[in-house]
Amino acid sequence: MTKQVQQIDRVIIRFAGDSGDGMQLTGDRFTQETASFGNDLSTLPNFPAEIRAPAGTLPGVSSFQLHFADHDIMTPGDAPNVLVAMNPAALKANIDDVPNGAMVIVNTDEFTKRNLTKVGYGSNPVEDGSLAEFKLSSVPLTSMTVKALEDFEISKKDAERAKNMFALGLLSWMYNRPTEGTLGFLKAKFANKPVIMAANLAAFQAGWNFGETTEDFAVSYEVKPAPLPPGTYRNITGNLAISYGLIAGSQLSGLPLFLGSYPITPASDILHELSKHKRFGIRTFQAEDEIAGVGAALGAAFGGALGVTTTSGPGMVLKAETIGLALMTELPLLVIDVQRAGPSTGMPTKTEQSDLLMAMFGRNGESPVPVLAPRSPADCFDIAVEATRIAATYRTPVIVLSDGYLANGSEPWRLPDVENLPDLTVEFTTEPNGDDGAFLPYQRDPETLARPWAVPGTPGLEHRLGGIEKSDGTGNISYTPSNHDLMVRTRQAKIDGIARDIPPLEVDDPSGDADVLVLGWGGTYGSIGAAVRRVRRAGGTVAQAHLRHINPFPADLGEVLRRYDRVLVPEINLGQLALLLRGRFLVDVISYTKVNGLPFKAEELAGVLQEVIDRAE
Amino acid sequence: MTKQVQQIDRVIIRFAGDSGDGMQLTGDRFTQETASFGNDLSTLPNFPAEIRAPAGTLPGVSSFQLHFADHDIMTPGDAPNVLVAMNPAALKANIDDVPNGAMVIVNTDEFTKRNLTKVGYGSNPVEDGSLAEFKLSSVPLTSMTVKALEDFEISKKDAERAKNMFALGLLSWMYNRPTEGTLGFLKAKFANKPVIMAANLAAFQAGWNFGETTEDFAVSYEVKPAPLPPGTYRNITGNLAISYGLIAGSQLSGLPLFLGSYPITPASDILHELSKHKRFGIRTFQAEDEIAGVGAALGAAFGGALGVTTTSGPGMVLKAETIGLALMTELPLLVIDVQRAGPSTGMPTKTEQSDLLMAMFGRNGESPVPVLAPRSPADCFDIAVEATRIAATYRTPVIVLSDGYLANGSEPWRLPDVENLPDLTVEFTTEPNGDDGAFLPYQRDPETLARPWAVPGTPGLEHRLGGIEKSDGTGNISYTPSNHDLMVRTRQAKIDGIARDIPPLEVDDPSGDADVLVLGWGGTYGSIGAAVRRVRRAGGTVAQAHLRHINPFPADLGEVLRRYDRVLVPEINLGQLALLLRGRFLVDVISYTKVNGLPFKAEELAGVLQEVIDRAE
Amino acid sequence: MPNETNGAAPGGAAAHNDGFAGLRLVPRSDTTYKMKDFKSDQEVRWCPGCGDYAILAAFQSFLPELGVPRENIAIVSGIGCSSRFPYYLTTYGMHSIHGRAPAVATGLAASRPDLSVWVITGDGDGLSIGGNHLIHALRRNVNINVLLFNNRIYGLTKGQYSPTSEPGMITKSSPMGSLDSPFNPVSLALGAEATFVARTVDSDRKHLQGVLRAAADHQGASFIEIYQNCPIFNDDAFEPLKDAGERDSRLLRMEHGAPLRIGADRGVVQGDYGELSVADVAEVGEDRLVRHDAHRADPGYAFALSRLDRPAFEHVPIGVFRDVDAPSYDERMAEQLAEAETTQGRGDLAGLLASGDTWTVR
Amino acid sequence: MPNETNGAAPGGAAAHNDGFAGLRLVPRSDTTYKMKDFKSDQEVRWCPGCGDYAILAAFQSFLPELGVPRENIAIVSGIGCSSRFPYYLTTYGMHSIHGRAPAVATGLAASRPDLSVWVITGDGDGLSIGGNHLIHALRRNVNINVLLFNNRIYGLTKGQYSPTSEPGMITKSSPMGSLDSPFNPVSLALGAEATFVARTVDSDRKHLQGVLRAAADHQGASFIEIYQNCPIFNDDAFEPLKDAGERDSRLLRMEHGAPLRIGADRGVVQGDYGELSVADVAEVGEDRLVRHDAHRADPGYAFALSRLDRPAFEHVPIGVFRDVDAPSYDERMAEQLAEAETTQGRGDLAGLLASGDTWTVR
Ligand SMILES: Cc1ncc(C[n+]2csc(CCOP(=O)(O)OP(=O)(O)O)c2C)c(N)n1
Ligand SMILES: Cc1ncc(C[n+]2csc(CCOP(=O)(O)OP(=O)(O)O)c2C)c(N)n1
Ligand code: SF4
Ligand code: SF4
Ligand SMILES: [Mg+2]
Ligand SMILES: [Mg+2]
Repeated sequence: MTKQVQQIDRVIIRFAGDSGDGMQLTGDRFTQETASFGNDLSTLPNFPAEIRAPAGTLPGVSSFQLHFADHDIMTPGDAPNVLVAMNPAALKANIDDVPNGAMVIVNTDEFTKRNLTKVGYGSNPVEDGSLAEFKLSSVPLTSMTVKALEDFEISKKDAERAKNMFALGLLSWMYNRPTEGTLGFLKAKFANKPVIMAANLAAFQAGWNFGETTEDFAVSYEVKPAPLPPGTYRNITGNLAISYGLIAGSQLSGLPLFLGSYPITPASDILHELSKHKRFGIRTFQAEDEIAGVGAALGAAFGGALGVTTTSGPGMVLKAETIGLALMTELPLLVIDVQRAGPSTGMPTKTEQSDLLMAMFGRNGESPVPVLAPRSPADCFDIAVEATRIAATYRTPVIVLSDGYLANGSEPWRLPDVENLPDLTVEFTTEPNGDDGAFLPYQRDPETLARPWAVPGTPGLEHRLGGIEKSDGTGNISYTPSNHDLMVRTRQAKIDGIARDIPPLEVDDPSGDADVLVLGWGGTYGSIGAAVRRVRRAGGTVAQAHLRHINPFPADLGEVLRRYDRVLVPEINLGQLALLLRGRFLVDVISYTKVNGLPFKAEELAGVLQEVIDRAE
Repeated sequence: MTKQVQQIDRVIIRFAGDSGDGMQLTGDRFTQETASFGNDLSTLPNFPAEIRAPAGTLPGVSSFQLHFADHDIMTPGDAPNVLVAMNPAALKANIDDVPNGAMVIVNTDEFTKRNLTKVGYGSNPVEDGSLAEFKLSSVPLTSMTVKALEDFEISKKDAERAKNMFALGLLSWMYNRPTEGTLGFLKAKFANKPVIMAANLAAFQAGWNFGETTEDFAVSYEVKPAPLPPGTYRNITGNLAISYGLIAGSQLSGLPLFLGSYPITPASDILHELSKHKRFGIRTFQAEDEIAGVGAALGAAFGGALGVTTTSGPGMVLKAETIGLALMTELPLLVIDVQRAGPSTGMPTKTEQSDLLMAMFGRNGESPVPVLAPRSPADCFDIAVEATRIAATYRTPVIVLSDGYLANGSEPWRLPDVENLPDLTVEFTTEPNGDDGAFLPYQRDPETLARPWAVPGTPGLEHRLGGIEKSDGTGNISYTPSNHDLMVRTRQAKIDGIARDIPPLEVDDPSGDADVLVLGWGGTYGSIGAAVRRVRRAGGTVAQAHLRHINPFPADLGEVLRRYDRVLVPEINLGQLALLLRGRFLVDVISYTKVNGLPFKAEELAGVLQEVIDRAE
Repeated sequence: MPNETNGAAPGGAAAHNDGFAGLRLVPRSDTTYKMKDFKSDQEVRWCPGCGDYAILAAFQSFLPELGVPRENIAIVSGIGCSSRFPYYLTTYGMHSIHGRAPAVATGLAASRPDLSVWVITGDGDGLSIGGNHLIHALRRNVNINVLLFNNRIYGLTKGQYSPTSEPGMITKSSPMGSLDSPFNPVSLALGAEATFVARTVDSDRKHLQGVLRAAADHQGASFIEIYQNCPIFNDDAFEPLKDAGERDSRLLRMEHGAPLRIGADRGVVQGDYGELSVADVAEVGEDRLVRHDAHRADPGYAFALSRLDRPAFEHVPIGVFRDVDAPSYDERMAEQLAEAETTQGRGDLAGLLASGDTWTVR
Repeated sequence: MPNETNGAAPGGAAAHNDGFAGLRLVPRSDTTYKMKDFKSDQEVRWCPGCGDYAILAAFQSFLPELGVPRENIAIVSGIGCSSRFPYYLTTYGMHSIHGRAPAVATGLAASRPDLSVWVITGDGDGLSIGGNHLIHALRRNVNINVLLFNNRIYGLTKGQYSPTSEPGMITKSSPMGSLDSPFNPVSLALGAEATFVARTVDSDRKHLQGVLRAAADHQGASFIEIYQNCPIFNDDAFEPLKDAGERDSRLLRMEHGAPLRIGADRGVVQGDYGELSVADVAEVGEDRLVRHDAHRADPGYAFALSRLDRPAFEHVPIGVFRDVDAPSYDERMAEQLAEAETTQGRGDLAGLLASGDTWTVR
C-alpha cells in the first residue's frame, strides 16, 4: 500500500509515559534522527522529581517534547501536534496541553481498569468519547511489541520493555526519519547483549512496518531540512555545551581545568561529562559539599588551574563566602549556576531565572562579580568560553547563570572552527614588578586593573593572599581607612571596566521604527524570539534585544533602553532584571513575570507583547 | 589653690594607648561617670584586630572616644577636643584626627628612644615642637603612678598597670565627674584582691589630686546635665540593647528564646550576653558553625521557641540556605547580622553597611524576607522587639542589620516601662482548621497571610514541613505549575503586606519648606542628624528621614521621596539603598558613599549636604 | 507579661515515661497505637524494590512500642531518597535541607526534651555534606536517634559515588573508578565520641527493630547505620550479607554478654595489639572467643569491632557496638536553666533592663 | 592551541626528590636554606607568650630540611590566631576563610603534585566549622600536612569554648560551664581513616620537629595535633604536661619499635578488650609492655593509644600514633589522567566537539 506523503513545515511531538518506559531515550533518538535529517529543532525534556515514582502514577510521568521544522525555530513549542501517551497517567498529565484537532496516540494495552483508577479516570477516555476533539489513534503498543518478539529468547518483561522502540519506529515512519542512526545506536548500546539488541531492532522495525502497513495511518509527513548556514552540526544540550565550552576555555587559555563540584540537579551532568575527559588533563573532584567544591577550585586556581565549580541554587548560596574570598584574592574562578525553581529546595527538576539578584548581591560586603547568562543550549558553549576569557583576563570569579531548561533542552549546534576560537593564552607573571626585585601582587595592570597572577613554583614571587583587606600594591594586610575605600572602589571599577570589551547590545529591529522593545536575558531568548515572530507575522512592529552580559551591562544598554517608548522585560521570576534596569537607568520598564517552573509559551508572550504595543500606540 | 571652673556645652575626649593599657576600661568608666552625671553622650570604641599586637606598635593601639554634652547629641564626634596618648604609638595613630588648639595629654614616660623608633618618630614630638599647634600637657603618668603606689605591697608591674586609673582620675577632675561609680566599680572588680583594689583606688585618687594641685591644669570644666526627657536612664551599647530586646521579645511573646550561634566579631557579645540569662528560660547553643547555629534555631522554632541566630557578614552568607528553608516552612526566625567591613574577611573590627542587598537578595529563588535596621545603640532594643513582632505575627524569618559601630558604641537609654511594651503573645494553633478535623498547615490568615503555627506535642495537628514547594492549603509537596506561581506570589504578598502595620515614615522638616531630603538607614542616623543640625545652624534648610524598616518600606516612602526636589542618600557602602530606591520608585536619588570602615563625620556630611542644597537652589 | 516562658515546654504534658531510658522526659501515651496509626496518606514514592520500603515498614510497626503520644514524636530528615521518610509517617516531621538535619534536630531536641526526636539521613546527606553536624551532635550526646540509610551511593541525584562507596567504584561521576577511600560510619561515629553506635540491615526486620529498641532505650545520641539496598544505582551492594549461602560466614551478630560467633564454627579472637580477627573455634577453643560487651566505657573495643569488615565486607558485625551511659545534652541544658532560676531567681524583665548603672532624670 | 595543558604543572620543574617520601613528586632544591630564609618581613602579631611563636620558630628552622625550593612550598590556613601563620613565612601562602583550608589545600595539592602543601588550622577552625573538610581530606589521603594548633579555646574571637575545651569550662559563651563533651582530635582522625596521625607540644622544639619530619616523610595526608598554649584565654591548659614535676608521670613518648614507657618506672600494657593502661613495670614485668608499632595496617591499636589521655590528661601519648602507606590522592588522580591519555590518546578539541552524531549542511 502506498501512502500519501504530506509536506508540512513544522511539527511538535510529545512522548509521554511512565518513568520506566524510556521516554527520554525515545525522545533523544527521535531528536538525533531529526537532527541528522537536517531539520532545525528544539527539545524540552520533563522528568519527574522522583527517581522512579510508583508505576502508573501522575508524579511518575516522564515526557519529552520535540519541535522540528524546515526553517529556523526558537522553542520546543507551546502545544504538541502529536501526543504519544504510553499509559493513562501520561494521557491525563499531558492532554490539557494538546490543542483540539491534534493527534493523540495511546497505548491501549495500558488502559486497564486498575491503571485508570490509579489516576482517577472514572471511565476509559479512549472509549468514552472524551477525546473526540482529537485525532485519536488507539494502538495496543505493548501487545504488538510482545507479539513481534515472540520468537526471541527473552522474557515477557524484556519484550514489553521494547515497546518504546516500537513507538519510535512508528513515529519515525510517520515523519520519514532516517533510521540508520537509531539502528547503529541500538547495536552499540546492546553490544554485549545480542538477544536484547536483536529484539530492540525488531521492535523498532515492527513499529515502522506497522505505520507502513496499517490503515490506521493513512498519511505520513515530510518536514524538509531547514536551510541552516553551511557547516557541520550536532544536536547539543546546554549542559553538554557548557562542558565543551569549559574544555575549550581550558585549551584556549592553556590553563588545566580543575572542577570542584558536588552533585545537584540540574547541574550534575556537567560533572559527569567533564569527568569523562581526563585525557584533556581535566581533573574532576567530587567534593564533600558545595563549599569544598568551590574551595578546591579556588585552591587549584591559586596553583594556576582554570578553577571551575558547578551547582544549582541551594548549592550556590553555600559558595558565597568562597566567591568572596576569590574576589578578594582576585583569582580567576568560574562558577556555573544551573538555576532551578526555588526558593529553598523548591522544585529541583523545574526551571526558573530567580537567582539573578543572588548572583549579583548574595555576598557580604561590596563584592562585584561579573555575571553572564547563555541564551540557548548551544550558546552555553560560547558563554563558557567568554566566562573563561573574563575570569582569566580580569582575575576575577565569574558567575554563569544557566537554567534547567537550557541544561536539558537541546538544539542543533554548528560546530565552531577550533582554529578560529579566541586565543585566551594566559601568561603567568614570572618576574618581579617592584623596586629592588620585589613582587607586588596587587600592583595592577593600568588598563584592565587586573593584578599579576604568579603561581607557586615561580621562584622569587612568593607571596601570601587572603580575605582580609589588602594594601594597594603590596597586598599586605591593611586596616587603613583610606586604603579600604580605595580598594572597594577599585574592585568595583575593575568589574565595571569589563564593559569596555563587551560588544554593543544587538538589537533586532528590522524596520527600525519600533516603539516597543522586548528585552530578556538568559534562557527565555527562544520564547521571546518566537513571540516576537508571532507578533511580526501578525503585522506588529517590535524590537528585540537579549542580554548575555548582565554584570557589567553592555555599555550602550542605557542608550538602547531610552530609544524606545516602552520596554517589556519578561522574566521567569518576580522581576529581577527589571529591578536592576530601573535602578540603574531609571527607565520605567514593564515587567512581565510568570513563575511556574516552565519556559514561557510563545503564544502567551506574544499576547502580552501585543498588548504593550497596543497600549503604546 | 582654687581653680577656675569654666562652663562648656560639650566635649569630645579620646583615650588612646596600647591594647594592654586598659583604654577600653578607662573609657567605659568615664562614660559611666558621665552618664550618671546626666549628660547626653555617645561613644566609639576602636580596637585593634589582633588580640594583643606587640606592645608599642601602631597596630596595637586601642582607643575610646566619648562625646558628652549638656544637650542632646547624636554622634561620638568627629574630632577630639582632648586626646590622651599613653605612648608614642597612640599619639602617632591619633594625632591626625585632632584639630589645632585641642588639648593633648601625653604620658611622657613612654616617650623613650626605643618606643619612638618603634613607630618611626625620628625625634621626640613632645620636645621637638611639632605639637606646637596643640595645648600640650606632658605628664609622666607612669612614674607618678608608681610613685603614688610606693607604699603598697605590689610589684612595679602591677603599679604601672594602674596608670590608666591615674589618667581617669585626672580627667575626672578636669571635667568634674562624679567618682562614686568608679570607686564602687573598682571595689567590686578587685573584691578578691584587696591590695590591687587599694592600689587602683589610690591611683585614681592621685590622678584627681594631681589635677587639683598642679599648676599645669589651671582650669577645670563643667558640662551641665542635658535636659533629657524624664525617666530612668542607663548607658547602653547596641549589642547589649539587642540582647535585652531579644529577651523582651521572648517575654512579651511568651516564646522561650533559643539562640543558635557561632562566635564572630562584632556579633559575639550577643551570644555572651544571652548565655548569662538562663533564668529567663533562655537556651544558648554555641554551634559548630553558622549553618548549624541557624539550623538549630529553626529546629527550635519548629518546636515553638523564639529561634534566634546572630552573626556578621562572613557567617551571614552561610545561613542563606537555612533562611530559605525558614521562609518556605514559614516559621518565625530572627537573624541578626552585625555588619562589618567586607567583602570576605574584610576588616572584622571596622563598621560598614554593605550587607543590605545580601540581606534582601542573597538566597536562591524568590525569597522575600523582612529587613529591619536599628538607627542607634539604644534603638537596637526596639528593633529587636519589632523583629520579634513581625516574625511571630507573619511566621517569617526576619533579618536585622546592625553594624559594628552600633554594636560597640553606646548612648544613654531611657528605660522603657515594661508594662507598656507591646503584647506580642503568640497563640499556637491547637485545633484543626480543615474539613473533617483535618489540619491544613498552609491555610492562611486572610489578613496577614500567615499560616497556622502548630507545635509538636499538639495532638491531632501532626504535619510535615519541608523545603520543596508546597501545595496551597495542605502543604503537601506539589510540582503543579500554577500552584508554584501562586505560592511564589503569596509569599511575596505576605511580606509586602507587612507595610500595613509599619508606621508612616517620620520626616523631620521643621520649616516644612525644604527642597532637599536626606534619607539614611541604620547606623548612620547619628552622623546624618548631626550633619543636618550643622547645616541648619548655618542657616540651611533640609529635611531628614531615616529608614528602620527596609523590607517592606513604609507605605508612604515613595510619596515622601517625590515630595522633595533632591534626595541625598548617604551610605557606608557603594549605594545599596540608593539602588533599591531608584529601582522601586524611579526617583533619581543622589548617592553619597564612603567606605573606610568608620562612621561618617558630621562635618564632612554637612559639607556634602550643603552642596546638594546649593545645587538645588 | 502575657505568658509564662520558663521550664514548661510548649504544648508539653508533664514527663512521666517509665519505659525506655531515652524517653525519660517524654510523656507516656494513653492510646495503644497500631502500625497503621503511623502510616500517612501520602503515596510512597521510592523505586520498586528499594530497601527504604522495608525500613519504613519496620519503623512504622516499631513506633507503637515507644508508648509515646504520636504528637510527641518528631522526625527530621535532610535531602535524599531516604530523607523523604517523614512524609510517610503521621508524626510531626521536617524534611529539611541537605545535610543539616542533625543541626535542626539539635535545636528541636535541646529545647523540647519532651519529644522523641529521630533523624533520617543517607550516606551522602549524613556523611558527605552533613558529616560535621553529625559528628558534633554525637559528641554532644544530643537526645536524638540518627538512622543513616547507607546504600553506598547518591540515590536522589541518580548515582554518584558517596563517602561510603567502595574504592574504584564506577559511577556517573567516576567513570574510571572512584579515587576516594570510604568512611566506615561506625568507626567515624566512635571516633566522634558517640555513646551509642549500632548497625543493622534493611531486610532483617527483627534485627532492625531490636536495634531501634536499644536506641530508644539509650539516653542521648544514638547512631544506627542501616545497610540499605538501592536496586537502581547500586543493586546488591550488600548481597554477600543477604545471600543465604554466604550470609552465615560473613555476618557477625553481636549480642551483649555472648561470645562473638560467626556461623556455626567460627568466632572472634583478640590479637597482640587489640585487633580482632576471625578464627576457627575448634582451633582456638571456645574460651578464647571474645565475649561481647557493649557497655565498656572505653570505645577502643567497639572500634576494633568496627574494623572487622575490612577488607571488602569479609566479616560484618551487626547489632550494638557500643551503648554507654552519659547525660544527654537537653538534660544538661535544662539543668543549667533550672539551676540559674534556683540560684538567681526567675528572670524579671524590668529588673534586667535596670541592672546597670542607672540615673534618673526628673 | 596556544598552550600545552596536560601533565606539566604550571611553573613546575620536573620532580626528582629523593628525600622525604611525601615529597616524591616535588623537585629538590639546589639552594641550601637557612631558617632566616623562611622569615618574612611581616611583623609577628601574636600576644606575648603565645605558643604560636614557638611553633613558628620550630617550623621555620625545620623547613630547610625539606630540601625543596622555597617556591614549591605552599601554606594554606583558615581563620584564627594560628591561621595568621602563612604571613610570617616566605613561601607561597593563602590565609583563606574560616574552616575551609583543607578544601582549598585539596584543590591545590590535587592539581599540583609538585608542591609541598601545609595546612595550618586551629581547634575551632579545623574541628568546629572545618571539621567536615578535615575528615574528608584525611580519608582521601590528600597529599597535605595538617598542623592543628590546639589551644582548646577560640583565641581570635576572644575566648569562647572550642570543640576541644574541657567539659564544664567557663568561658565567655559558657558562664555556667560548657555542656559539650570534647573531641579527641587523634581519635577523630583515626575514625576518619587517617593514614598518618601524630601529636606534639609547642614547647618541645625537638619533638615537634621530629614529628614534622615524620609527616614530611609520609605520603598523603598527615595530621598533627600540636598542644599550644594561649596565655590570654586559656593559660596553662597544658601545664601538667610541661611542669617539670608532673611531666614525666604523664607524658608518654611513643617511639616506633620501643616499649611504651612513662617515666622511669611505668609502662603501657594491654587489657582483655584491647584497651591500654599504665602499670608499674616492676609489677607486670618488662615483657608485658606494649612495643609501639606505628605501622600497623589496622588503626585499632592507634585508637586505643589515643584513649590513654582520658580522663583529664592523666597519660598523654605524644609522637606518631599511626603512619601507614597508601597512595595519595594527587598521585591516584594523576594516574587516571595519564591512563586516559595513554589509552584514549591526548585530548583533541576539534575531535571532541564533533564526537556526537553530526550532519553537514552545505
Ligand atoms: C545544598 C544541596 N546540595 C546538593 C543537593 C542535591 N542532593 C540531593 S540528595 C543528594 C545526595 C543523596 O544521597 P544520600 O544522602 O546517600 O541519599 P539517598 O538518595 O542515597 O537515599 C544530593 C547531592 C541538594 N539538594 N542540596
Ligand atoms: C565564617 C566565619 N565564622 C566565624 C568567624 C570568626 N572566627 C574567626 S577565628 C574563629 C575561631 C578561632 O579559633 P581557633 O580555630 O581555635 O583558632 P585560635 O584563634 O584559637 O588559634 C572564629 C569563630 C569567621 N572569621 N568566619
Ligand atoms: S534511587 Fe535507589 S535509594 Fe532512591 S528510591 Fe530508588 S532504589 Fe531507593
Ligand atoms: S589570643 Fe591566645 S592564641 Fe591568640 S595570639 Fe593571643 S595568646 Fe596566642
Ligand atoms: Mg545514599
Ligand atoms: Mg584555638
